[in-house]
Amino acid sequence: MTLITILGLVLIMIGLWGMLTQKNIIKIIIGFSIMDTGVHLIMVSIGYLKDRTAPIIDSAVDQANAVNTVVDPIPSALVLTAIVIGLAVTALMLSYAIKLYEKKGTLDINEFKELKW
Amino acid sequence: MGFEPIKILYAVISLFIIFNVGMLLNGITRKIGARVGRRHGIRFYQPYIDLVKNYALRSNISHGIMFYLGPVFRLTGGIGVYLFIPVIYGSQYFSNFSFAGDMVLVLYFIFFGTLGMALGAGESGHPYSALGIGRGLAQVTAAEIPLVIAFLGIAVQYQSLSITEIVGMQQGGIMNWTMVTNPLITVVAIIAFLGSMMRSPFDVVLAPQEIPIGPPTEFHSTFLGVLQTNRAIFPMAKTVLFVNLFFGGATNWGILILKAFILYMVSVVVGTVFPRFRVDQSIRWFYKYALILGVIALIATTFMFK
Amino acid sequence: MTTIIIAVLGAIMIAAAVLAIVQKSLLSAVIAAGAISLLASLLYIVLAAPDVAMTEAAIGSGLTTIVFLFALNKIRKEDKHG
Amino acid sequence: MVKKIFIVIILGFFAVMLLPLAKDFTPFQELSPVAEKYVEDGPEELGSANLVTSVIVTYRGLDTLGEVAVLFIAAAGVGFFLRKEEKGDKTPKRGSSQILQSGTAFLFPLILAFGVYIFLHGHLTPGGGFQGGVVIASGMVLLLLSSASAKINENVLHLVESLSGASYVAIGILGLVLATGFLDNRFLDLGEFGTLLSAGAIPLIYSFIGLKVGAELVGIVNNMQKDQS
Amino acid sequence: MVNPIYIFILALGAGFLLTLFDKAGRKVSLTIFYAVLAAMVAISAQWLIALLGGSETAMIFTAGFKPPFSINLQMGLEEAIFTLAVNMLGLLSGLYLIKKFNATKVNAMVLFLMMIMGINGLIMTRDMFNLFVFMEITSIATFAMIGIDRDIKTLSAGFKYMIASGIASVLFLIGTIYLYRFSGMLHIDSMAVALDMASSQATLLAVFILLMAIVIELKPFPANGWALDVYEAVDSGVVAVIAAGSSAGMLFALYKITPLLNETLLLTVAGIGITTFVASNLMGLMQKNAKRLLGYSSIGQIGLVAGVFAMLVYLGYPINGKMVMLIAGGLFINHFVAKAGLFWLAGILNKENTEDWGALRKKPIYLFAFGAFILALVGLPPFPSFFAKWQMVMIFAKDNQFLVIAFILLGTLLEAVYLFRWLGKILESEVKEKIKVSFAQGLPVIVATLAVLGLGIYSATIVPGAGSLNIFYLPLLLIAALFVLDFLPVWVKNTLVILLMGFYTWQLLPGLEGYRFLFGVIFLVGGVILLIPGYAFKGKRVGFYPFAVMMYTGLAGLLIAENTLQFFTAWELMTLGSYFLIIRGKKAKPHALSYMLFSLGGAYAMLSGLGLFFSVNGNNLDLALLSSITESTSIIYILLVIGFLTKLASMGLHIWLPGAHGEAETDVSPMVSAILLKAGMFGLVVVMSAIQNPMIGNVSINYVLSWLGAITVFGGNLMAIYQEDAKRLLAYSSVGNLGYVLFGLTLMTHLGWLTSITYALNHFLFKALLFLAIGGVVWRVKTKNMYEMGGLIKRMPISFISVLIGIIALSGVPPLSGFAGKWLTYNVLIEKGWVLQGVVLIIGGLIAFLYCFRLIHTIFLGQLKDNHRKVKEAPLPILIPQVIFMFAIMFFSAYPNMVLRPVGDFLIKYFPQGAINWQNGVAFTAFGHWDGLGVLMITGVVFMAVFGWLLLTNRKTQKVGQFNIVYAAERPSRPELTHVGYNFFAHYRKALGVLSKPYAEKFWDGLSELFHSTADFIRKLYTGNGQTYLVHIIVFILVVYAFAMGG
Repeated sequence: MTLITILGLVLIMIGLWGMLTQKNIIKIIIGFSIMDTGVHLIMVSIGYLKDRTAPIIDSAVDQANAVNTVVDPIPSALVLTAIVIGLAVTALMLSYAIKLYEKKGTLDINEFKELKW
Repeated sequence: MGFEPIKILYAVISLFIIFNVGMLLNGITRKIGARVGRRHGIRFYQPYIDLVKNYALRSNISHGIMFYLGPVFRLTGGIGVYLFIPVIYGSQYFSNFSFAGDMVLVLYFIFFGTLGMALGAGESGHPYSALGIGRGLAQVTAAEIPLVIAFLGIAVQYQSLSITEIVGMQQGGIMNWTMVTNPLITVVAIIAFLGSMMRSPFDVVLAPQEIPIGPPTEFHSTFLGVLQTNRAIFPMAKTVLFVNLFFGGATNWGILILKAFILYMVSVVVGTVFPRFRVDQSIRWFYKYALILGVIALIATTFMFK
Repeated sequence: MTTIIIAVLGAIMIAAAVLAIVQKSLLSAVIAAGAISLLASLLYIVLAAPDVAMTEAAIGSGLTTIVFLFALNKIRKEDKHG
Repeated sequence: MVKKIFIVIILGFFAVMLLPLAKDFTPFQELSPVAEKYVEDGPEELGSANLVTSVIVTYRGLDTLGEVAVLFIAAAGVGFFLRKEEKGDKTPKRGSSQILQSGTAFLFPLILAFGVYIFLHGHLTPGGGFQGGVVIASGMVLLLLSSASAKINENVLHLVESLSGASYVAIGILGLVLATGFLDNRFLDLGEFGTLLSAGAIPLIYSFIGLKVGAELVGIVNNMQKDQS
Repeated sequence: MVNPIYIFILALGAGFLLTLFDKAGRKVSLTIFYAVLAAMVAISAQWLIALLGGSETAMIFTAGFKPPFSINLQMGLEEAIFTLAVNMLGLLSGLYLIKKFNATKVNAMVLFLMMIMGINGLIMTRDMFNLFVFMEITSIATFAMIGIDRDIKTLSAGFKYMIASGIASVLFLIGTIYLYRFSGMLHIDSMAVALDMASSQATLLAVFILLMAIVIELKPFPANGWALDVYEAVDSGVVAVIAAGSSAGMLFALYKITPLLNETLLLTVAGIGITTFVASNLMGLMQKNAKRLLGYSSIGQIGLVAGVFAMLVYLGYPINGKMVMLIAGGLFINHFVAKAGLFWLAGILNKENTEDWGALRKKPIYLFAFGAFILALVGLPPFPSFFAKWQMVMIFAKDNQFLVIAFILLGTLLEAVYLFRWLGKILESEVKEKIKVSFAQGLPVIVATLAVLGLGIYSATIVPGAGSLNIFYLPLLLIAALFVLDFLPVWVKNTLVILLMGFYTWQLLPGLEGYRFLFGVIFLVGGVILLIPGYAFKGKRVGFYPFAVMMYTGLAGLLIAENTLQFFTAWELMTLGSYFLIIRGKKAKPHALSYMLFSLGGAYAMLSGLGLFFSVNGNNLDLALLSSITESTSIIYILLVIGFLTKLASMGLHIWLPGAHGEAETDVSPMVSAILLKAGMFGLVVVMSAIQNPMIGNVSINYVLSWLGAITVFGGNLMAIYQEDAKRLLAYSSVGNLGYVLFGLTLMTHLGWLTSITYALNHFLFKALLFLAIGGVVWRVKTKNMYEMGGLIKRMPISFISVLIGIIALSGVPPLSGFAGKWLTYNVLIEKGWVLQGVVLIIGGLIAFLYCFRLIHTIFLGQLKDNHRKVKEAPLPILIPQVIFMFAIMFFSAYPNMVLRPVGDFLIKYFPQGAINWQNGVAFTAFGHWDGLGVLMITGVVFMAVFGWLLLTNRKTQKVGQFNIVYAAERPSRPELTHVGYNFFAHYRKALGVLSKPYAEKFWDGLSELFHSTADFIRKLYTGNGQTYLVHIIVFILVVYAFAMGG
């Protein structure tokens, strides 16, 4: 669905914009998770076939004709994995944020420039 | 052309002649110099007297082995230079030991004495010796620039390095002399000649004002005698070389002595006319004017004789 | 019909996303981000991907938000300490 | 300000760069060859009604194992990251409202049961180990939120997490040894299509995944809320 | 055979259960942890052995379905190599971290295990999305592992890393899903088949985005600030895994997706990689922090590997073919081992500043390791990168990629600057503290050292033309033995080396022909003689003999080299050995550095030339074909000649020489001066005898070079007269003397070459003599400043005679052998007619008198200093070779025909015209003649006669005291007042002001300054702000997009 693909791209851009402009580390992480959501949307939209149903063979779906009636199950499977991985990354980022705050008492990313050049 | 034992005898004779010529010329030039300066001056045979006196002196001190050997090196250098030059053109026996080498040998042998002298003086431990040597070497190396160029020039001109051959090609009248066929190179050579004769304007090495006594001063008695001997032979050797290369050489002793006398006088005249250069001025002079002139002469030579 | 649903949901999501970024209050931002995920899971249903929808709802909007909140809580506590 | 404009400009360029992904992309009308095979042969081969599940658990089982590993790493990482530092001072935890507490007491077993249901029916209905695990985890989180005294027994948590993970791997090895490849679910009888006890080892795998994911997520949250400073 | 999937099963199973096992005690969990790592090593090792033995590549189908229907893993040769390397790294780094594992939670071990497993997955999987999963496993485990130290630096670095990596994974996902949709596959190999790149803009874009994700993980310039921070901040054991291991995985990912890339994208990767290589090495110039410096180097090396790999594929070399394996694989494995080792060392030393690494000196083994790693990174033999680089240049030259070669060599040179500067700093720093190295931390470093050496030797056996490298085996064995035997006292080693080298020389020399024999005498006979002074040294002289032998190995190798590979290997061995000999000098470090850099620069010019030669002669290494090439002759000539001229220290390229030769040890100076410089001449002879009279347009290159030679003579000699340091004076004098050599060769006539060889022989004799004599003096008086000496003739008479003979031979005053050169010079000048160069040349020669005199006067004559009154003559071992060289000079002076005649005979082969006509020892040319013996005899007789006359007339000479001189009417009492030594030729400087200025130094200093300031300017990009780094990444992608897709 092109519309959802575009929506995904827009979310990616907004997330990226947040990551690039926000000073607060928590906000940067939020930006990251928005970006992730955008990517997931794109992925699912790629697997969608017009007017088809979920890839579950039950009473509603005739197994013999399933090939012509269900959407692609692979992107769903991939997105599932991606979502879980996204959570893992977010959780780890947040623990970084906690520790950074603990050390310096601020979450302003501009304050963490000990290393450069 | 090779070596024969009889040549030793002739070489000794030749050396004896040139030594005496040198001694006399030394006396005469000093006399002339004094006269020009409105002084009475010495007797023309005064160098002989000095020499004998010095060899006869009994008091002798030495600062060490090199001090002792310095004058020996010096005189060996002077005699050596002379012995490698064929003196009389066409004479089998008065060609000295020129079979051993050509003009490059002579050119480089000039340094033998200089180096030895410098070493001897150096060991005297006198600071002024060191200063004097430093200046002297600097001066000599600078003055060699036109000399080298002149030598290269005539080598290019005659396509030969052999003095005998070069003299041979100048035979047959004054029009064949290098002086006439290649005047530019000759001018350069004369400059070099002046520079190497330790006379004004290039005599700062011995300059009484700056260096009260100069390198040879520590040498006395017999050492000085040896050096004086050299002072008679060495300049004459150079003069003979120049006569050979630029002024047609000589087929007998008379002509040789005449030409040598004239050439010698040139340096005396120039010396009495020009004031003395400081050593850095002199180096710069050689590196600038003499070098430029030399290069021009050399290029001209290359074009003329190719 | 679906197009309209998508457009409406999409518009809300974009608004929520912008809100999540510009919002000063971290808490509101986190909630807004959670809302995006929730809306996304609705879209997944439209896209015939119920598994993804469930996951997004449970993980994206549920657990992620919880983790965010715990982290915020921790930071705030830290703040009080000092 | 200049910086912000600059960022907007480069983002604009970036968007333009990505635009062909939406613009030049014509949605397909057919399943991809691989998907076609999954849809056609999947039910017979693996016995799972939910094709997404068969893809996740078997066809792309290694991904899923990796995914579990990722969560596991994240849990271990958060725990490692937020481990105690040498100095220690504790602050009392604030209590939560009464409503939440009583509500939780009522809800907790329900949530837990729901979670188990989800992962056991992963091969039949939408959802599976991950979703079920998350549901279980949310129940635990609710517990944590509601009661000041509630503490997760980390030993039990670790035990569940380790054993379920190890069992998952062990089932994978069984697939390798007994069937055709690592993580092959067909070493158990496929059973009758569409029933709970079908699809070979898929329900088993999803159960372990559910337990493991639940334990890991609880671990993450627990580590986040624990006092260790 | 064990199924490779067990690597994952073991790691995951153990990872899951480790927390439980830990409850039983840390010992249990640690044991299991290491056992699993060891098992992973064993599995991959077993596969490597099997695959090398000819087994088929193994495919592992998970879930029992064939791809593309399920994820499959692959275990082929490449996978086996990479996984073995990574698992070894894991085991060793795990061992390295044992202390930290013991002290912290069990999670650390779990995470570490996951990290290694993730990299294994990156390597083995053939599925695109699975690749993503393993990428995430690796990254997330790494992010968490970074937290092993939780100081603010580490944390902020880790966070930046996460953000950057997050962007990369988002891009990867987008790319993957689109590729899936366009190809219908996720299996990479099927995808490459199914994908039609040209079908739509989106397809190409998808590939591009995927590629960018991987490229960003490979840390391209300038989108790599985050990586640098990580390298700087994170614990060394972890960083070793990140820098070597994770990069290995990502490189392998790139390798896997290569079939998807079209030519433009391949070129893009090549461009990015090589730009990164050059830029990060440039910026490394300004870096002081050790780990960050290693970071710059790592990033550069990864860029190099990626760039070279992409370039090779672009040029059509099969992706898993031998060339790619040898070049990209060699460069990679080299970097892998060396960088891991260096990071481990960084952790052991725990010093931030590169200048504080001196403590290594107390630990010879680790110092050796450090040296080996650095040499490996720079690409010197016998390390893998040397052969990889060699083959790379050959291949790229064959395909006319000279720009690529130039950039890569520039980058390597820049890297060499900071690495060798670092090494030099270590070797010169004062050691205050000791370091303690635990077994667990030491072992990995040692294993890495052995590995890099072993891999180097292995590379040497697989590089095309490897068979010919067997000439180096025995000497290298000897060098290795000498490293092991370094605990023996110096006299034992010295005797051993002299005997072995003597035997070798005796075996080798008779077989050499023509000029090779002549150089054989200089290199080897001279080498043996110059080893004799070694007996003067006490103690062990650690590290001298291996490198001395290495240098001589190189020199001997040059003599017998028949192909370009042998020649270049020998050349680099020689450079390397001599570098380590020079750097032994107390103050020689900066000079050794510039020696190394100039040598490398020259060697790279040469390498390019050899590459071009390789390409135009039909890919043949045979050196003999040099004479038959018809294309690009002039360029090959110039490149090779530049290489040799740096060794020859021609004016402009000479600035390394004075310091390097002047500051070297007593017996090293003569080696490097008298012998080593001739290697440059040898090279010139080889090239010039093959390629005659090359032209650029209407200008003869040799004519230009003749001017260079003349100017070198003048400049070198002029600089020599101003030196206060005796050894530097001699060094500058060498510059001048080698100018004659160059000039003579450029004439390309019989006499010209004879002149050149005469000068070379002479220089060999007198410079060895002078350096030994002066070295002996310095040995005793402990200063090199001439004005601090004086009057030493009384204390060191033999040294004095040596110097006297030496300077007479040097200055060319008859009757000694130096005159032969002068005489020949005049002859060739007249013959060739290049008199203007001749003027410069001869003036330069005249100046030599000045420093000659100064040398002998200021040191030996004049007033003896009070503190030197008890100085003894130089040690006997230093005097013995002097006597040998004196005799040699006398022999050469008396019988020049005995030496020059055979030389002339073989020169006839090259130049039949214009040979010297010898008549009973008298030399005749078309222009003049010279009788060496005659001059010597006449001079001797006259000298004796005059001496006799003086003895006769001189009576009772009285020796007087030192101060018995008249000095401004005073008797001086202090020698300092009367010894004129300082700034001796001030008037010369005053007169020649402009000419005396060090233009060459200024030029090179300016160039160095330019590089450094550029580096400083560029690295300001790395502001330390994570968001800025993010902007870099996006701008980077946009720019690459514009380049790759827009055009």
